[in-house]
Amino acid sequence: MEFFEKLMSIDRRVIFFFVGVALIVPFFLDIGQKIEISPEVQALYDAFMELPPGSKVLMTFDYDPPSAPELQPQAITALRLCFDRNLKVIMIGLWPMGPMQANLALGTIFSEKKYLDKEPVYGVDYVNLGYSPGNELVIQRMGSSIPATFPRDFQGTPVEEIPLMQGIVNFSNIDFVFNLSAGYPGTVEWVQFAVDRFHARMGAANTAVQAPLVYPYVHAGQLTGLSGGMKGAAEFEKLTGFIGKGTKFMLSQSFAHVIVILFIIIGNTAYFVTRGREKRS
Amino acid sequence: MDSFFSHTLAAILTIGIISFLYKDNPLYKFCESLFIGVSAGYWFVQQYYANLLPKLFDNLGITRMLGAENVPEGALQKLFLHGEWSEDLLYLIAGILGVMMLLRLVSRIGWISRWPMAFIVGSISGLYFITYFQSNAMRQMQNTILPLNSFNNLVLIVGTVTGIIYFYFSKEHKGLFGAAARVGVYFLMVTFGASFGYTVMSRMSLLIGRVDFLFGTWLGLVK
Amino acid sequence: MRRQIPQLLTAIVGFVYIIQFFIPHKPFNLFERMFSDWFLIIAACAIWLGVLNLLKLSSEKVYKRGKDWPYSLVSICGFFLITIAGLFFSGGRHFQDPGTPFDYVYVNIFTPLSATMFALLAFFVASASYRAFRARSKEATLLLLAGFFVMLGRVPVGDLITSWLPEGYRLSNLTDWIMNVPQTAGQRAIMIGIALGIMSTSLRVILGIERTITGGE
Amino acid sequence: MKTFSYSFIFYCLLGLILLATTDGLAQVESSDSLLSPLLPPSEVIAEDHPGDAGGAIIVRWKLSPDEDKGITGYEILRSASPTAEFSSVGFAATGANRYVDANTEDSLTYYYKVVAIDADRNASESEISPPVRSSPQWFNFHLLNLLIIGGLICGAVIYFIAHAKKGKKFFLRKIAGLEAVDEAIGRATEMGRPILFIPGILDMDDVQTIAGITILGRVAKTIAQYETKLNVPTSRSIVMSTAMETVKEAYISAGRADAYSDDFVHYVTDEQFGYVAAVDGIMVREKPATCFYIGAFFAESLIMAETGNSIGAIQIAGTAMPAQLPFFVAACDYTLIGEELFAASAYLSGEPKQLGSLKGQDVGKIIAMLAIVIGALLETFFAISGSSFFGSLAELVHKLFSIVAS
Repeated sequence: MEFFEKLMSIDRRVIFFFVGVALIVPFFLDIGQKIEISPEVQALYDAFMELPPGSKVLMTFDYDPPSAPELQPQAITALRLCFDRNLKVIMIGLWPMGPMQANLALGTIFSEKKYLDKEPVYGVDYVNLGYSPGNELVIQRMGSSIPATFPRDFQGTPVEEIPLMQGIVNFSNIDFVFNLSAGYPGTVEWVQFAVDRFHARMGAANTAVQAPLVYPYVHAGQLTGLSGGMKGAAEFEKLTGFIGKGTKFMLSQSFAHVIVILFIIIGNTAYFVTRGREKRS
Repeated sequence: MDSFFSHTLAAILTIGIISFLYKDNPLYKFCESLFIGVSAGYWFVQQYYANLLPKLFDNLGITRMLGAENVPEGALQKLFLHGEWSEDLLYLIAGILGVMMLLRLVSRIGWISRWPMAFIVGSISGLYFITYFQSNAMRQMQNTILPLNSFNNLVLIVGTVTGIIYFYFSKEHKGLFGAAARVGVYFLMVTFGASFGYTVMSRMSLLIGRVDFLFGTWLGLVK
Repeated sequence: MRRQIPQLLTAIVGFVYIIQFFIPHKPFNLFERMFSDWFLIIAACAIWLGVLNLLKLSSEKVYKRGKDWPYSLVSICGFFLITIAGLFFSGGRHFQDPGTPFDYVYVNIFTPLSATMFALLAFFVASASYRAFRARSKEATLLLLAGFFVMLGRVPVGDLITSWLPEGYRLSNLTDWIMNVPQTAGQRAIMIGIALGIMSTSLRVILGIERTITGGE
Repeated sequence: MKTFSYSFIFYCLLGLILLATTDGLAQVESSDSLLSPLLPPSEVIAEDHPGDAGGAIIVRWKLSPDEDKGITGYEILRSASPTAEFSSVGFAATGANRYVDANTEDSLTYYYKVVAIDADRNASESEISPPVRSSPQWFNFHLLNLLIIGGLICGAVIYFIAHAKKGKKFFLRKIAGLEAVDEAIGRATEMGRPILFIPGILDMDDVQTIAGITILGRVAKTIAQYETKLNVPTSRSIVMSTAMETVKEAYISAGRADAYSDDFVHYVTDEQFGYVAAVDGIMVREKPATCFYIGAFFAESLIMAETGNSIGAIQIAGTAMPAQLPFFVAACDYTLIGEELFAASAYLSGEPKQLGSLKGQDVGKIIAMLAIVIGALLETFFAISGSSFFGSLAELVHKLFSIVAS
């Protein structure tokens, strides 16, 4: 009986403990969770798979470290997919921290055994053109000239000296755009400018908060595929057959979410039981 | 080895902050004080390089006067060397206001720091007056003028109008008016509940990032 | 004089900023554009005041051996560490480039501290919802229901529970509806109220009726 | 139909190649337009952009009749003379019949051409527009409605302020959070614990901070009457200076200049989370009996409010940040929601003039509600009856509240 009263004024540290456990445990679980693939993520994966080897993929990193748990796994999956299929990757960022995230993703991939022997070559297989300020205006400028918008790469090398950039003028030389977005500027702007105006083919990965705003573009055919939040990351990983952090992260997030919901239910149960008792007495 | 050292440093700081959840402790106090000092310094340096130097010194031409050749001529050079008026000269006003602000340090004439404050408060009042009226009031009103031909529109209009009634100050919330205000409160509560629930998930992912740093990047337990 | 001039300044500047909005002609069009720069310059000067205040209070504590004084020493050292690194050893304007000492402190000290502090929210969101989402009254119940459904509707579990319902009537659809209709209505009422509140506050300040800040009663 | 146009394009291209190989001189651009299956846009008119500071010209045109035959947009070309070379200034999407060229010199004359382009990069040029110059104006007539409605609200505020000056009393409903201020200060005094006041994390260039500091001034006046310690950590230097002046003034006007100390207000750091870390530290160590969070807040709102809750402080919050209101409502005892924050300093001052302005604010609310209700009813009548009378009235109301960007 006293149990419920205690529950009512439970020490917040108990809640903290459970949230922590719910977040940490999935990191060490190796359960083959059944992940259903949504059509949007399938479409995104198919878009990558349809590209013939040697195609040029523009990856835009429009997010910063706070959104990294949701988007980094997707960046890694997409990069790995590109390298495995011998697609050429051009990375840029409309957010100042974006290109740093790109380098971090590359670091993660290249530390794998598989790539230690055959590391993709910078400037030939991939290039990081860095950040350019100006939000959607950057996309607009890229529509007329990518080399003029990004005259130098991340390290300051002029693009004319980069083999991969030879022959790239604007979006017509890009076979696929993959946008990783956590807000503004992001997928909405890329659709409005790169897709609607310059007819690029594009897919996107978004944070869970952003994704609902972008879904209409998928249905209208402006976006070829969309992967939203950690769940999208997990699906994407499952499709590529490489189970990375996205799957673990998604489990963590779902567990924590369920814990919060459970606590709300417990709190209300305790409240009604104690109040019922007060009324009777 | 070097990266292990940096990661360990970052990990200790991470654990220090998290330990606050249990209770206040020396490690947290250390992290907190370090954070205060480092971040104050960070912004101090930032303010200098991002604002003071380019916006004031470069625009006026002070950097060039001090011998920086690679900076283009500023407003003062244009005025005194070429006799040209330049809009950038207006930055001088900002410079003067900034110095007035610093005069607080001299207690005898500290009162002069009220001038830049008055300037800021005045301009903000003017600017916000108009921008909020335009984008908050007018736009939201316009968006709410909808035909009552669907349930959703009806809910939107009733919610907005009763919500405004809740904020009404000069009439007692009694009778029919009070009932409408109460409906307004219900709408506000739904609004708060919904936006709260909506953000829970994104807050979780922040922590996942830190957990990943501790167990993955630092300890290497999670691949 | 000391009191009237600031008040007058507030009134004039405030009025100019209101009318410049309607007058696109020179020189009025310059004001709005310049203001943000001006403010940033004043703020960049003023940060000296803040920093000196921080250093003064901290060093007083160290000097007087006040409670927890060693921690104040940590603050002072931290401040000088990054400031000296940034101003003198990080290549001037390129102080933020990767590999500079300033960047090292930023990446390995500043970022983990800031990210972790931010991440504490995950815990606090949980404890706050435990207390707040309780059906104590009609209002609280609405808060609870809206929050609960939106939370459930945003995870796969939500649609799993309601998968027996026809498509378009599942929890995620309810979530969308709550967000798009009643939530939007409430937000609009709040926003219109805020606009009116700001207009009235601004007028009071410009007209000199509200003088708490500009001084003098 | 489709096969026909494809074969047409095919033969055109074939002809082009033949032409190029036989002649060797064919220029791709001219033959492009020569062979273009597209009809050009027509009636191109360029005008000065009204209500601006000069430097912009609006170009309008009649859409190409081939609009639905795969036109992907219109390229806008400009030149300083009808005979000189035209260069591109911008691009407008399909269906658009206007473009603002915001990059003109007021002293120059310009000519415009609009080119329809389809997905195969076929292009078709319009006639050249008549000459045009941009110029600045002294009043932006697009904002006339804003001036009228804004003037109405201002007028109401000023009218009621003047009315109040003459001694007229208004009824004002209670705001729970403000009723609690005195009690909260009293409680801190009884418990012998300090009062913590957080004026938000934005600088003085936000009205919420200004509102926060004015409330601080009022609260400090009450605190000055007790022997209670006030602690105001700030995250901005200008806020620190302003808060110091304000608190000092409050103590002086309460006749307690002796009790004032410059240490009440202090700067911590500009960094959002560094500031939060410090505030949390102050909370658990000094255990304030009352916490005020009044100003502009972001994600830190909940971190502070939850910590404050854990030490059992009475918490009064106020913000106009819609995204943070839910967290304050959840974790604090009282929350001033949006407009209530801005009304608070007037309430606390108790001065008739200030209270009069609140009455004026309410007139703004009546305008808003009337506009919404009347507008919605007109729209509904129009939707039901289809009568053009209601239609035009509804449009009028819409227009009255519409904001034209350009």
